[in-house]
Amino acid sequence: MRKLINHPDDLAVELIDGFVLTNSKKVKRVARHVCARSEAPIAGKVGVVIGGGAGHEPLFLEFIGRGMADVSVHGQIFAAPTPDAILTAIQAADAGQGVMLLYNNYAGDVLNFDMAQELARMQGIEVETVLINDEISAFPPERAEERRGTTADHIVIHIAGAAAESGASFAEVLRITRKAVLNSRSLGVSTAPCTLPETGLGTFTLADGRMEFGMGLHGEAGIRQCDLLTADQTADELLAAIIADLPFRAGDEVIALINGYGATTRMEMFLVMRRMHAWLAEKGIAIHASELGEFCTAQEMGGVSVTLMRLDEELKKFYDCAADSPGYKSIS
Amino acid sequence: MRKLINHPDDLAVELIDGFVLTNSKKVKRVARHVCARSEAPIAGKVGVVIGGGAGHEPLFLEFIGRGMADVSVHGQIFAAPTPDAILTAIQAADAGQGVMLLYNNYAGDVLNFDMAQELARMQGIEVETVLINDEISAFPPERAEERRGTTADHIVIHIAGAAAESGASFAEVLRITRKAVLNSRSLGVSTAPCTLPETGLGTFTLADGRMEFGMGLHGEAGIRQCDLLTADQTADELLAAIIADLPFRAGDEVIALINGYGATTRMEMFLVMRRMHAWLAEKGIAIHASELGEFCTAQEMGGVSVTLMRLDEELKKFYDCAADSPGYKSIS
Amino acid sequence: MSYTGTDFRRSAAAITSKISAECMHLCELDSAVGDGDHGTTIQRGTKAGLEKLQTSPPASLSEDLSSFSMGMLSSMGGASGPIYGSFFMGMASAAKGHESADAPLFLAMLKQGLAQIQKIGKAEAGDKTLIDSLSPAIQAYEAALAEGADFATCLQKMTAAAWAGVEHTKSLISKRGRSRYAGERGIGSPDAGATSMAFMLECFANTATGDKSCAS
Amino acid sequence: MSYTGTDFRRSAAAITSKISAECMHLCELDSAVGDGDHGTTIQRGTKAGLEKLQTSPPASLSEDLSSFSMGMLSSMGGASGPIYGSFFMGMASAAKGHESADAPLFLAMLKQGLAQIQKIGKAEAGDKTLIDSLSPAIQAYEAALAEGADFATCLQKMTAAAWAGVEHTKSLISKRGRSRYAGERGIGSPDAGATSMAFMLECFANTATGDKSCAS
Ligand SMILES: Nc1ncnc2c1ncn2[C@@H]1O[C@H](COP(=O)(O)OP(=O)(O)O)[C@@H](O)[C@H]1O
Ligand SMILES: Nc1ncnc2c1ncn2[C@@H]1O[C@H](COP(=O)(O)OP(=O)(O)O)[C@@H](O)[C@H]1O
Ligand SMILES: [Mg+2]
Ligand SMILES: [Mg+2]
Ligand SMILES: [Mg+2]
Ligand SMILES: [Mg+2]
Repeated sequence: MRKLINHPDDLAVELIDGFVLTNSKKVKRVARHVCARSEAPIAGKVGVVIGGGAGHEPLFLEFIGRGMADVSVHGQIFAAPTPDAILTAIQAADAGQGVMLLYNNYAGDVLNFDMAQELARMQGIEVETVLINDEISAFPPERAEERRGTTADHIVIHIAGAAAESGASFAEVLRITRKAVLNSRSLGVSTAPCTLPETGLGTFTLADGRMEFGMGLHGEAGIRQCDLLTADQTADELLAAIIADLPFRAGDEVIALINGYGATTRMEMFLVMRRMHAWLAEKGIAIHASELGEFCTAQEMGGVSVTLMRLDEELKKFYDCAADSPGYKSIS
Repeated sequence: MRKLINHPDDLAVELIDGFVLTNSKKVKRVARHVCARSEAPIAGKVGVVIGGGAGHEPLFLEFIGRGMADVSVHGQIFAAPTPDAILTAIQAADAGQGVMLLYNNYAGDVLNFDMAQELARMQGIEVETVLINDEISAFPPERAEERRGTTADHIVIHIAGAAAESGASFAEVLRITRKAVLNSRSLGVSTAPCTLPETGLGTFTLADGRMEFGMGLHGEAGIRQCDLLTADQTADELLAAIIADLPFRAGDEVIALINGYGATTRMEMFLVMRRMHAWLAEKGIAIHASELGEFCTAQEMGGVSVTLMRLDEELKKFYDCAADSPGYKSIS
Repeated sequence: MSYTGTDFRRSAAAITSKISAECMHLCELDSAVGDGDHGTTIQRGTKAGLEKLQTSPPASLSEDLSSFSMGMLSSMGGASGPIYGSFFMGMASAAKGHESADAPLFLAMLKQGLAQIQKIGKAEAGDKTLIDSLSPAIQAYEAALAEGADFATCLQKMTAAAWAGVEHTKSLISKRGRSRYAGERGIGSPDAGATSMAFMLECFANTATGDKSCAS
Repeated sequence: MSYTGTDFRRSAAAITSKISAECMHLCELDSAVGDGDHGTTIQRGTKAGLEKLQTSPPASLSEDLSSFSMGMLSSMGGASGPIYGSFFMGMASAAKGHESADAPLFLAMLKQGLAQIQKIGKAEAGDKTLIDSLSPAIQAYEAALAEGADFATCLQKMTAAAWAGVEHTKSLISKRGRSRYAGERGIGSPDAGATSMAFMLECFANTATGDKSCAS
């Protein structure tokens, strides 16, 4: 293995230690696996809890702050957090206005979050769940509720956080967040595998010069392997699939996002972004904002994903609000 | 190779295309290899030009904006920009208050920037150079002026940009920037090599499970290879060398920075940061701010570097100013 | 012969050391089609469960099963945390009010464990999950009991059937968890969770019958 | 025999195609101790220089050398851009006012090229740079000329000495550019820039003497 770690058992906790030390002015540690923005719970505001397995940093750990989530809860690398930790997170976000659980649709996460939601409700906390399921490759549109959540995460979280920050009611925050999810589509391609830090095992094998479309964030099998395409060809394939899926149409206004999975250079991301702009212009789809970076990683996996979110006036208003989290800042 | 590119000859220009499209609200293209913040040149303000070879993104390309540089100029991957492009950059930054050239101390950069500086002076533009040379491994303190610039870059640029933004005179901006450089020290370790996108050639070889201290950002040979250490041991080695070099002492106040070189996970960076905090606390060195991320990459090289910058009241004041560039944002 | 709280504490210790010994093997199985962490996850869970037992005062069989379940639930996460937590919680609830389990009660405990797994996880036999070792194991146990076999024999039949179930998972296409995306590519590899479940059942059988070979 | 502007245009074409053919080889040499881009850098430079010549009207030898230099300077970057730009600029300034170069003038041009390289780059012979092929090449040329050799012979001696210089760089420890950090680890590899310089000088010689073998 090529990773700088200490004892494998301590990874998740030590990484959160480091995160809190790095951002001590703006975040606090609530429990071993739970962090919150310093002010949480915030009186009069709907609480937003995000979380999932660790190892995808900055997702979810670092997306707490103004215009983002209140609390993040993490499991071990690639393993959903436990119900007791999630319950602690819900309590830390709860200011009596309702708490939204916002996370990616994976079996393990749903099992653990649902248990915690039950426990919290038994304590009288109002809790509802919104699942993120933007990844299009694994299931056709008719089975969208089975789809996984991936790289739309931080913009969905931002819109949810901005809506909550605006003082919107629990029902409103849930509605707006669901709308953000429903209008998001993502697809990615992997060019290099990653290793699990606990064991040093690779999550999958992929020969040099090959690529796989639809590879999951934990090495879940994708839908198509082929020889490495150019940046332009890659953008073409990803965009064609995404645009057809919603479908996005001429006249739509979108956020155009390129995410790097870990070992991808920003150079590569900029090349894909360049082509995406030409593509969307040709289709008559307007770009409200472009985002490029590592928002959701799978350790040092190589490759990129493309995410489009279609905006209406309401989503645009919340998207344009400021965000100030360690992992995502937006200055309006 | 495992990279998403188009034609190798077009890499540098296409990556700048993508950068400008991504950030069209805040930056503009001045020439093929030259970008500027939209408002440049800014009346009454000292101009700051940064630049170097491409392939280290976000450095330097993305460090233009409020509280950062005015103009960035780039060469091909790992190759210093050409004198004519640098001259164009100087002109784009010049508001008649003087232009500072701020870049890393590499032979190729110095040769090209010096030529451009001559040409600009012949045109009557007041230009001075400040070289960044924070990397301690290659030369002993007595030969500090031969040292390379590495991962102190973005904080030096930020302090320079904030000083310029404050309306300081040319002489003041130069003095403050030089002070920031003189108080910065960095050392890194590589855990995995990278490939040059034009040729697919590796820049160096490093067996799985080995690490090399002092490896350069372009694969320049380091000072010591050994078996992979733990995150804590790695932090210990890096910090011991850095602290002894300035030397940093009890009572000093510093910026504590961890930079990832490309394929490094944030998990690893957080582990090193965690140890750094313990170390500095033990030495009685106060941390004014912690920074963690990929600021200066070497394609998909694995590994981290540690940078410390010692602050006085003046440096602290400028460091604490807001920064709003695509590659580095700081919200005060 | 009956299965007491003390027996369960011995089972828990045996399970924990067996799982630790097989940790990398289970990770490799999970890595073929999933994310490669089943071994470390279940190791963390069994260690936490055992620690919970070791730090709590002597208690009933049901209370001990419940403590072990809580230890797993609050340490594992992932898909297998709630699944295994539910399994032991189901066993605990069937054991409630009993000092120890005889062969029929142990069957009821296993069935209740399976029921809890299915209640939370919604998987069916054939979905390539740990149900595909647990369910045939229970059936074999029940058939042996119906034929009048003694407790020890029931447990032996259970273990053999669990391993046959593991073998059978090689031919299945996953319908649950991360491995479902592999589709037909998963054929040929046994399910990681089915394998860890077979190790657990084997340890139950061995400690119940006094065989220490599992506590290696 | 004399070396004219037309000859230089032929040399430039020959250099450009030779460098293109050797591009990966030069990258590999640079990659051993530097950053692996010398081939692509010098290829970019020679192509740009040649294009500059091809798109400018017929001009004097000096003007053409100067155009080629500017093409390199404004396209290469890196350490070698200013170095090679200076080399051709030095040659241009020595050729100024002459229709063509005879053997002594060509020597003066080479010397002026070397002087410009040293003025800007500050390297000495033995620092493991392109000076270590250029400088012995000039000495060999000068020695041949002093012995009364004709232009063609001087050029042949120059080329042979350049390659001997390349060979000699294998034993040197770099003191300049990125390769200096390799220290003793660089021993055994020839310097990339010395190699590209030898190719250039060889192409000069071949085109001057009418040998087309370099323009492959
Ligand atoms: N719905 C389910 N019902 C029963 N068992 C399941 C279910 N989903 C997953 N499993 C079991 O969990 C195992 C994977 O566990 P683990 O690797 O620890 O979790 P994760 O999939 O979150 O990484 C699978 O091999 C399978 O046996
Ligand atoms: N100061 C110098 N004087 C002469 N030649 C030099 C000097 N520095 C570097 N070189 C030459 O430049 C070559 C490297 O060129 P190149 O790889 O294109 O640039 P970079 O080092 O910027 O990547 C070296 O092999 C060496 O021959
Ligand atoms: Mg997992
Ligand atoms: Mg270079
Ligand atoms: Mg798993
Ligand atoms: Mg080079």
